[in-house]
Amino acid sequence: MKSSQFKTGLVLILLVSSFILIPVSAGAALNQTDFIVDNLQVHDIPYDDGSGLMLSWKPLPKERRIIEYRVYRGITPDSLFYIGRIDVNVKTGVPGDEMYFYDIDFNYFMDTQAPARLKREKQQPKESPLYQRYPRDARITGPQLKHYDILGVISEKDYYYKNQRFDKHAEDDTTTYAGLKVRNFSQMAKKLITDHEYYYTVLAVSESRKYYPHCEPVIGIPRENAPEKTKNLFPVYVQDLNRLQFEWSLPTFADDIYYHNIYILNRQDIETFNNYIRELQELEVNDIARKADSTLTALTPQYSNPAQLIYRRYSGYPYTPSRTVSVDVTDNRIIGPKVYKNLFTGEETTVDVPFQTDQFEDYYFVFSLYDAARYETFSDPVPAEVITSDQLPELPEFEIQDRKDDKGDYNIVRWGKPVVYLTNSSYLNEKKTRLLINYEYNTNENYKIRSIYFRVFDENGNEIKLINEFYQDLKISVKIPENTVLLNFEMTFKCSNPLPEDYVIRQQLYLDEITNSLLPDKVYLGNEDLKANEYYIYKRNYTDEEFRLSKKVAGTYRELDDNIRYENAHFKLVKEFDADKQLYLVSPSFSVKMDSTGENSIGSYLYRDLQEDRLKSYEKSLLEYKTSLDTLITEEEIAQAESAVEYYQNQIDQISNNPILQQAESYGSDRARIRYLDKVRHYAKNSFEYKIVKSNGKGYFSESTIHVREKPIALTPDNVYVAHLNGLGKDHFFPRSNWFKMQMLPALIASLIFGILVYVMIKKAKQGHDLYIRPIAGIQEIDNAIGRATEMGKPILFVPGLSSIGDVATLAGLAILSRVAKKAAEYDTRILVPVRDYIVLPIAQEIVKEAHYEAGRPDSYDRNSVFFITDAQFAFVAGVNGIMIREKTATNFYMGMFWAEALLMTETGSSTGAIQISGTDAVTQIPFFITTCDYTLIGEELYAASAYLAREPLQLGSLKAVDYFKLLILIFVISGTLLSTVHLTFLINSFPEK
Amino acid sequence: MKRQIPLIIVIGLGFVFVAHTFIPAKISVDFYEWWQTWSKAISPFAVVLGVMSLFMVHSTKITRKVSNWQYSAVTLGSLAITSLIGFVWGTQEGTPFMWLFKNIQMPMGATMFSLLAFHIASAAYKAFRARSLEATVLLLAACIVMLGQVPLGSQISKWIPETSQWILNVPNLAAKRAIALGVGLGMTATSLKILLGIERTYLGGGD
Amino acid sequence: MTFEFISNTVAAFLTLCIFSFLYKDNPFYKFAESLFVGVSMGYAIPLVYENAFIPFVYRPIFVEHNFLIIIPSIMGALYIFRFTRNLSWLSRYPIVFGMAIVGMGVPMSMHGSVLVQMRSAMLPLDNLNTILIFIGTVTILMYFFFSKEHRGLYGKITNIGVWFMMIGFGASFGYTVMARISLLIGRIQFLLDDWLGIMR
Amino acid sequence: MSEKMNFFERLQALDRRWIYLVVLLAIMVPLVIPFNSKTYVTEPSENVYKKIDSFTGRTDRAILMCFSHDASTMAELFPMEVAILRHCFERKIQVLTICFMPQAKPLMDYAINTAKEDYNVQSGIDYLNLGYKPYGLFLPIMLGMGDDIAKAVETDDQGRKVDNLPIMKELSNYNELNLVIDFAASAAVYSWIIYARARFGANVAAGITAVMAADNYPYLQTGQLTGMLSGLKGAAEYEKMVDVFAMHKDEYGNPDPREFSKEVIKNTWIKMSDIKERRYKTARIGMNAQTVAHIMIIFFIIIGNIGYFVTRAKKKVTAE
Repeated sequence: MKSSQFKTGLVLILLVSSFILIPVSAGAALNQTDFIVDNLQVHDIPYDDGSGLMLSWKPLPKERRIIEYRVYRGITPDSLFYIGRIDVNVKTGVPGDEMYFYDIDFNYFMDTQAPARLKREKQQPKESPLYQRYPRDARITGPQLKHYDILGVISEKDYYYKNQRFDKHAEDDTTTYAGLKVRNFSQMAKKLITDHEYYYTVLAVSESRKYYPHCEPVIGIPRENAPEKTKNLFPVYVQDLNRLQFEWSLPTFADDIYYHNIYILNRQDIETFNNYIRELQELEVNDIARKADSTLTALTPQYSNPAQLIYRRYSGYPYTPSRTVSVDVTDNRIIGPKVYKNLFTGEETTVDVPFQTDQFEDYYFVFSLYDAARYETFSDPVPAEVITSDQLPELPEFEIQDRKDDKGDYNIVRWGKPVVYLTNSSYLNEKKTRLLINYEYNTNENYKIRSIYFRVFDENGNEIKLINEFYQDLKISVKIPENTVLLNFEMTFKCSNPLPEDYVIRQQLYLDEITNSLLPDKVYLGNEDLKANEYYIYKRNYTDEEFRLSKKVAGTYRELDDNIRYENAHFKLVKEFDADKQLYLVSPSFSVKMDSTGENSIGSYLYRDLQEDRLKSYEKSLLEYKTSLDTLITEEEIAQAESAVEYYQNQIDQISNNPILQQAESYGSDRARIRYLDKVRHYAKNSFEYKIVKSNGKGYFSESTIHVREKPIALTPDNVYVAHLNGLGKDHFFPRSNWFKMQMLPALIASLIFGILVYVMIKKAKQGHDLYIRPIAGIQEIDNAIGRATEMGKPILFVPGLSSIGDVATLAGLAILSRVAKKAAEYDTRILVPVRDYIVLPIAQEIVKEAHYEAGRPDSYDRNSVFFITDAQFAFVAGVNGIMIREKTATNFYMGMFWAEALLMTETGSSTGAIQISGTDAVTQIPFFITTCDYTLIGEELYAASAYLAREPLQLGSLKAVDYFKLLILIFVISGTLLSTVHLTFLINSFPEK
Repeated sequence: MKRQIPLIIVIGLGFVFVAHTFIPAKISVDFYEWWQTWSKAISPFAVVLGVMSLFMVHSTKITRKVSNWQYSAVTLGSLAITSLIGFVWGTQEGTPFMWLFKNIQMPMGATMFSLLAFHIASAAYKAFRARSLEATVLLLAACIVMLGQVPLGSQISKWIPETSQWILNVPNLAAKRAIALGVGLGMTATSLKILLGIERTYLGGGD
Repeated sequence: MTFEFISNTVAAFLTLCIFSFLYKDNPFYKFAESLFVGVSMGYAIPLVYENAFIPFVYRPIFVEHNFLIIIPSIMGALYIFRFTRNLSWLSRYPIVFGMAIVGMGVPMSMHGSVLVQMRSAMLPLDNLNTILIFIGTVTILMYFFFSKEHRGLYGKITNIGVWFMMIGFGASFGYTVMARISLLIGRIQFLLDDWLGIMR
Repeated sequence: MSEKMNFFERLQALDRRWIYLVVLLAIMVPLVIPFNSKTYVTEPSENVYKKIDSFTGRTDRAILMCFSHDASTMAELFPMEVAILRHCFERKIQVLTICFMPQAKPLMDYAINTAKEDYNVQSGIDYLNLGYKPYGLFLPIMLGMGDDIAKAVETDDQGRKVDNLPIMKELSNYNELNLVIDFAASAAVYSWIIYARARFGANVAAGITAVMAADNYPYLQTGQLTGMLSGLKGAAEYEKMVDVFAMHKDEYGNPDPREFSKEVIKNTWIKMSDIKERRYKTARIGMNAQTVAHIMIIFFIIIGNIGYFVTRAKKKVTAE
């Protein structure tokens, strides 16, 4: 017997291992060269800043069963590092004949997840040039840094406190750096360098993860390109305001855009201008061609730009998107507010251009993007549209507030008055006479909506219905005449703040032929089409030169939660390294805010002495230039020296007179100094001033002034930073951390009440107070069923659920078992208790044994009547079913937690003709119990029954507490419903919505 | 002491969490982040629990040679082999490890519960009885919902899907809301009892 | 015989092993079941190692040198003592640390499962359906109120609740039947299509 | 007892294996011989579709798909996952995926791979697979995403830091990750409701096995659930909506996606044979078998109960 069992076991184990061998042995042998990727090409990406390349190759046919393609890049063809992969669905392969991989922008270079040391790629021969990712080891990766632009992203804490000072002592370089380990960077991102050579290769990996040989490495050189042509420019001339307004579309590649320019062009110059543009394109092509082939000659420009600059905006870094500008015309001239200097060419432009307002049709306008490589791309010239100011959208009042319940990472921008609009409709019946209409509304804190009134008119203007939506559930239903083709809606509000009498929103529903349903038309507030306009929210902090577009939102919005990232990482270029100390070196200087002109940034160093060194070197240069003034002769040189003197004087003043820097240097400890600078920088970065623009997207826009605070903030020791930052704008908003979430107040109150109830009731139960629980109907049935089994002389089956002891239902089931076992012992009827959980087993045994003792029949207790079958769910059921059939049990109890298997047991029990009583809190199983059992304890009844029987204080107390809380719920639900039915919504509104 | 200290941790830390729920301030978020990194570090060890309990159950069966002990050997063997393969060849798409998952674990997992379709059918035939008025109503509602779910229902009469939706949207909604309120309250009570240190079964037995 | 066919055949064989339970409990079924349990658990181990142990324990300590993480990882290791007789109390620490989040559970489930549901139970009664929902909710709540006996008028009211509950359970019943059959359909689709390829 | 059994009693005593055989046939036949049937669309599914569709082309919105089920309920949930992913890829809606169960990881990968076959989409740009995170981190990550997604999840399934991926540019928390869909056979979605929605106001939808569907109606009414796809039927509905609206072609066969309309979907009938790829109609074919099976079950219940009442009446007679 035993040996045969052993054999069976052996066979089974062999069977298992045979499965496992299949995948291992399945790697079929095929000619390896068939798996090399074909036709790998590297292309330059157009319009970019010279850092993007695109790879393309021909995917292998799907019969090759490739699971992924891995891409490698290197500086030389003999060492290439893994940079990314493309997953493929094995079954279908790649549908097209080409697949692409982009190596663009700043993307992953290295972080702590990189391997520690240089590792060859898997399954490669010894001479293979392929390696896994760039390792963390500075000896390997360090020398690579110079082939890329590497941007280190460093958290504030790591940058300030984890750096190691590193002074270079090389002859030509005595710079001081801040050294950081790889672990101090949250990431290093790379960007390819323009005109640098890079090699790429690709390999395929098979379904069974075999790495096939890679293809021959291919060279790629990213080239600097001119910016993308701006698609749209909308110039508008507002006649009565004597103002030009411009709106344009944003570019896709914005990384190296340096200036936005707007030019004015006379109509007769258009042809010259077009020639100029054509020539620019040829020059670009020539530039790139010359880089590849140095023998080519450079083209000399023939044309000059006939258009005249009227506006220039610095784009900032990182790029600050902006879509609109307005330029005033005074006395038929456009005069710029300042001298525009081109930092690359040094050319200075003073804008003073004639603009004859009576001949505006003679003028065309051009928009251009100018990038850091001095390429400029122009839009098509367009004439201005002439309008009057009443065609401009009306700008609502707006205000900024700190959001009340956050950790200090949101400002709220609010504007305007509430809006409501219909979004959809659907017929509720076949005759199409009942219509369900969905609506949306938007409002802000200033106008809390009490009620929305919908007046519905038919096409003839007869009022059909007036609906008072005092509770806004976003849907209304209307009875409409048959064959309705048009419905007019007039919507008004009752708000916490009164609205003007004529504040009415109008909208139509019209019958749409295609969808055959009533569709909402435009929404009008007065004459304004609400959806025609959008709001652009611009913001600027103390470190930005320009306002940047924060969000563009629809015209129906009334507020915006403006997210302000709480943490501001430092972004530093990584060029140098130290192999011995495994350090990557970054600059120790960082900016704190902009100076009072908003043009230069004020910064400091991680190390105090560097700040002093800088001041000293400035003073030295200042002195040098000052003394040189006496010896210089030519006017040009003198002018240059004078401007240098002015510059250095300025810098010295800025540094030594700046209250922030002064304050910082006054700290004795370096740590305190850094902590202070960190705080100021954090404040400067996260304080914003706002303005909003409302526009139709085509140059019809109105721009607000910068938002002004009604009351200036009082200075306290806490906001001393504000004092130091004054001068750039008093109306910056700094989001503050809050201390209580008002929205959670109801939960707090309810939890407190419930907590006290539970505590008190359990205490009471423990003290032995008599807590009343109504008799549960099923308990009566339990006794009857046991009696029946006794009459028939057959055993009772009791399954205490399949769950573990941690389940409340199991505990309840066991409490009932105690009662059943006792009764059974009294009647001297056999009880069978199969158990699935091995921890429940001894507990159940103990309970049954005790029950027999209590009944005075210790002799009749059989230890084997409580037994473990198996812990496998369905096998357990098979076991239980076997018992039912063999023993012909007269009564079956199922009390506790059951899952899908419940049905299998009760079905068998029902077919053997047993009386079945069940109880569970598993909601999905209750229906099956109800239909297959004679009596079922539903959900909480199970707990109640066990508490009733066991009278265990913990259960009893909490049951009572839940009961009283339920009473509270009942009272609130009933009174809340009645109140809201009679339009009193204060109670319902005091409960949370989500 | 062996019980007291853990209990104090639960209660103390638990009340900090209560406070965290109501306080949005930076310090509260920082506390949460600290807890998060720590529980992230604890989490991988929890799998040991499952493996060990499985191992204990089955190894006792094998050593005691209880009936059908061979199947326990199969369980332990497949456990060991699967994880070993995972460590040796990795767990990416295309490894033997994934093959085991896709062709053994996945199909069997899917099949286990599909057995129930057969059992439901036989129960429908043999056990779903309109024993009482309540059970009759239940079965009737069930039949309407079942018909309402399938395309045929709407082809027989448009009232079937509509009635089925009405059952779901009205009486079912009322029933489930009331039951959910009870369950939610029960859940809150259980959490509360743990928080107040009244309920301690999670500490396990022993002193 | 392709690799895919072999794989599918293994899967199909095991599927049939489990279906054989319908005939009666047999060694094939028992074998498949124990294999299932083993593979399921074995599957989790390497995944947890890769996705949790490496990023949350190994890397913070050994690469990022965040040595504070040693404390929770030691705490986690205490789980192992769960199965010892004398030291099992040590395993309470990791459990307790995670358990503390019940502090958040109390107000959050009060908020999400009780208060929000209460609000939606207070909707104005403006048509027959909302009235029915209101009656249903209130009477069922009363049914599960255990401090008053179900007698007389109160008993009749709670009886209304029972009817609502039965219809609700009927809906669950119908859906459950649908779910189980869907699963069977899924398996048969596998057998017929992926394995035998006789479906179109 | 020895009395001769009448027809109904004999019917009742029928060996259950015969019933199993009938079930098998009832499901196999409609699968092998497909026919067209008319799926009607219910409101909860409609709402999921509309919500997702409203993010079309927006870079400051994304949906999160959380896979919380194992292979055992794949038959019901997998078709909906594929349908939703297909909708997103077709309409350029950004998708993030995540799972907290080891068994769900390959299902998630499989769903993405299946849906992306016909689309030129790239991980990290158009969609992002955040991979498997241990269950112990479910709460921490769910809550952490309310502050900062990148910080909470840290890495994606390829081990890349999520921080600097292009798709994350305008996504910081639930304000942008504006819809979470949880696919589960369990109550996992309640955690999203209780924590993510209550604390951060995230929109939550459920793709759920039919077993759990009826229990979720209260959450639908309160709006705690934006929408719900229930079981195979929900999947079939979503497949149809994607075909009718997102995949709509103009008369020349060019893609011409259109807005959702109840009237259109009500009267549109899609022929199974018009959809070539079987992966896009799995659920609808399944619904055919489902129809037959439901009829069969109802028939069984009726027969069984007639038998029950006849026998009971007879017993009463003999007892008297």
